[in-house]
Amino acid sequence: MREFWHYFKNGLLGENPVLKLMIGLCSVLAVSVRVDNCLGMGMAVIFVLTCSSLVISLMRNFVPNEVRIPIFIVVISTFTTIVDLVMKAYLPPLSKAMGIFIPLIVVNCIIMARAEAFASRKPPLYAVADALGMGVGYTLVITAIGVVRELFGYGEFLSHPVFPESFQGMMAMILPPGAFLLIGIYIAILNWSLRRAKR
Amino acid sequence: MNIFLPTILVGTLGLAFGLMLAFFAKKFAVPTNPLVQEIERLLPGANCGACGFPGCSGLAEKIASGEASPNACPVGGPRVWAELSRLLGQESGSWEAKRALLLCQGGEGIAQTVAEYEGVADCKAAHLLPASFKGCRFGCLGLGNCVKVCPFGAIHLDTESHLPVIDWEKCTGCGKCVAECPRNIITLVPKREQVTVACVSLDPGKEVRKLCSRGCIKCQLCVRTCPEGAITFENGRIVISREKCTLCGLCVEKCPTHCIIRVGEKLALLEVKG
Amino acid sequence: MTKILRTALALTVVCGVAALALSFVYVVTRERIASEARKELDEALALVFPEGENFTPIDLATLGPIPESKELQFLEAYEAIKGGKRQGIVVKVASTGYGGPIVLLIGVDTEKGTITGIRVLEHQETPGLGSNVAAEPFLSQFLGKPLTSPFTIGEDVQAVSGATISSRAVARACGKVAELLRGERE
Amino acid sequence: MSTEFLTIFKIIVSAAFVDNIILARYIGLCPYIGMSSSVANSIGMGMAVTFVMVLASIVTWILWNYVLVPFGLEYLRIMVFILVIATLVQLVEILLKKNVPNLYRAMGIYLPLITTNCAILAVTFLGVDYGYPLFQVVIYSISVALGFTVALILLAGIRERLRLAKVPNFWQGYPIVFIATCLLAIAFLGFKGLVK
Repeated sequence: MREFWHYFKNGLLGENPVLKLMIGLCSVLAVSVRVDNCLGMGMAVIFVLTCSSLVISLMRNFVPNEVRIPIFIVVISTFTTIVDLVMKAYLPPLSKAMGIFIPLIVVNCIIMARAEAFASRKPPLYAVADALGMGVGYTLVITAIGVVRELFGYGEFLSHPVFPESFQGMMAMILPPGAFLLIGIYIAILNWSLRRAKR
Repeated sequence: MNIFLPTILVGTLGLAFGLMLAFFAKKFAVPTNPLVQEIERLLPGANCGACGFPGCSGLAEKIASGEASPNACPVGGPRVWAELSRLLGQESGSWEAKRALLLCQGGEGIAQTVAEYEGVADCKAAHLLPASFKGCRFGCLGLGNCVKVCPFGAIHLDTESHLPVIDWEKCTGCGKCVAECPRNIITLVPKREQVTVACVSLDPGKEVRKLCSRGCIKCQLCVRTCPEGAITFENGRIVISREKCTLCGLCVEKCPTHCIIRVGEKLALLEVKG
Repeated sequence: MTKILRTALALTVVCGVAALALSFVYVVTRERIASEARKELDEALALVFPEGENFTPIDLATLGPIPESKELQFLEAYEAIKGGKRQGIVVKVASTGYGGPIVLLIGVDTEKGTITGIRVLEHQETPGLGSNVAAEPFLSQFLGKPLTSPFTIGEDVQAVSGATISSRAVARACGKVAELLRGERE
Repeated sequence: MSTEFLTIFKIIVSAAFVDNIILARYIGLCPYIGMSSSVANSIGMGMAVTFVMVLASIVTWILWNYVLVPFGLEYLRIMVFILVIATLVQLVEILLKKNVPNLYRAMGIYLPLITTNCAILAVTFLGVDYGYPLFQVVIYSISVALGFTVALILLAGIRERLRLAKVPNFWQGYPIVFIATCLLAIAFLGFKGLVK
């Protein structure tokens, strides 16, 4: 159980997939316009990541090397399609807002990276711990970006107005440049705080 | 709705692709260095490209050849680093500790100084200027960025020559100075006795002769001298093959400008003689 | 040879199982997805033609010759029925805006010859500027306008500031729909 | 004839610049950040992406229109497409390695990066979504790849200059790269509205 926590915590900060490893960026930037989208995307990624890590870890001894990547990607795509279908059925507005980025979870490098780097080498319990940690770490970052973008871009939080009527949204925050700017600032802050902590 | 049709269809697709892949992988197999494969097995294999090399196999090759450090994979993190070091440490024949080496002897009194530099004492700033205050466009500026960046205090500026001196006892081969140097004259080399050309100038011999008394003038005397054929002239620079070199020292003696140097196992102090 | 077969078989089995699982999920969710889509359309239809009790899809060709336009496509048409009688027509059109097609639902009362409602279903306009054409203040300008209006930006319709092209796309859609349905008026 | 030419021109400009896959759609960022450390790397990556993108969109277009749609299996799209791409990439890599080692050295080594490159999958999806005929799909995928390569080379050029610049301590590395990307994205916003 101790090791379970160890692997779980690893993904939160030390090896945070977005800020430290620089993977899975596409969906982080594209979806983080509103907080509810971020949470939805986070949940979807956690689900796909955990399920595929578990399955891949269970199969790890039976997979021939030549078809390793096709097999992993088929497993991942199955869970992604399930998420896609379920979201369309039960959460249609959310599914519409995320558009093509739900299918693109398949190629979210986080999932393939963790499948290859971790799940295909470790027993299922640890694979799940690692997947959960990575997934939660991803969700934390994407939500942190989403809060700022929604607040300044629309002047709202979870679609509730925060600022007085006269507030005009900052367009740049909603458009791509704002996303790039914010993630740059976040990484710089993380670097800075890590360096301070070391001292 | 028939749910078996898709199963059969996709299954067939899988069968076809699987057959193709397995067949071609066997038929067109290219023998690769077993060490590279070993390293690649340890790497995450996500092929994300975050390391700056083309995929995990690309990085594996570079690690095996010593051009990349085993901690270059940001995805694998410290764990992969530890595993790789263990692997490489065991196979000591193909893996050696690296040390930083300055490939320039153009210190004070040896290389020409054509102008007084009074700007910020920073190599990068000085390098950005269109003209160099040192005559040579390739040589060390001696402003000490590498000294500042070294986390181990292994580099200091020599008081006479104003060139950085790297203490191989303290150097860990982390490569920070290599990345810092705007002129790319610091490189990582295996930690052992070796003979190397301490000049990276691409200028023609005549130019070099004017600018520096320890620069490579491309006379290629060493190429002709070497009994092992270990020295070649490639793309405007002299290259000494570490594999072929027997450390006989003939080239060091013959070099008219003394720009081929012998580096000891313990230290990379360039003996700057008058 | 056996190795090749084993490798291929591994991929086959994984693919087969994956497809089986997926088609199962698909069968379970299919009804729900269809009904969600239907519900969404019904809600939108009810919004652009509040008086209609139910809506039936009709063939666009029955409405007469479709106005030619490069920047406008007629997609679908619905009859709005109240008390068993046709009250109006709802047309779905795609009009080229700033970032791509703006898909609109436009409701027309064929008896009075006025626009009853207009709604943006999909768009890719710049958030914060062009996206405002999907908002109430702009769209409500069209409510109750007779089909004979010119629907010209600057004359009878005010553009969203900073988004002339997007506004013009919506106005153009209304104009063309009006042109099509003018003949329908009984 | 001229209208056809115009459509194709429109596809090229909008796919390569207006809707630049990286700077306007945020797709394909991992290799964009990873492979932009030098101009040489980015050119190799651009070539490999172009090659695979065109190949993948042709194959998936055929599968989509002649297998998935007739059988009513649209929902298997994600799985089938990604399976095709993964296999294709691996095959091309094996073949190049053995038969054309020179080409392999120039671009093949970038191929493994591409399986998990969302840009490829996105292009195959978008090509099908837009309902282009086969010829236009090819043009579309080439233009997207062109846009990808342009963005990659632009950033690589900036990063080569950045190495010489004095960047505040904790901004070094990725943060400053993202700030540069932000400015690039602003520049590309200027293309918006170019194609009507």
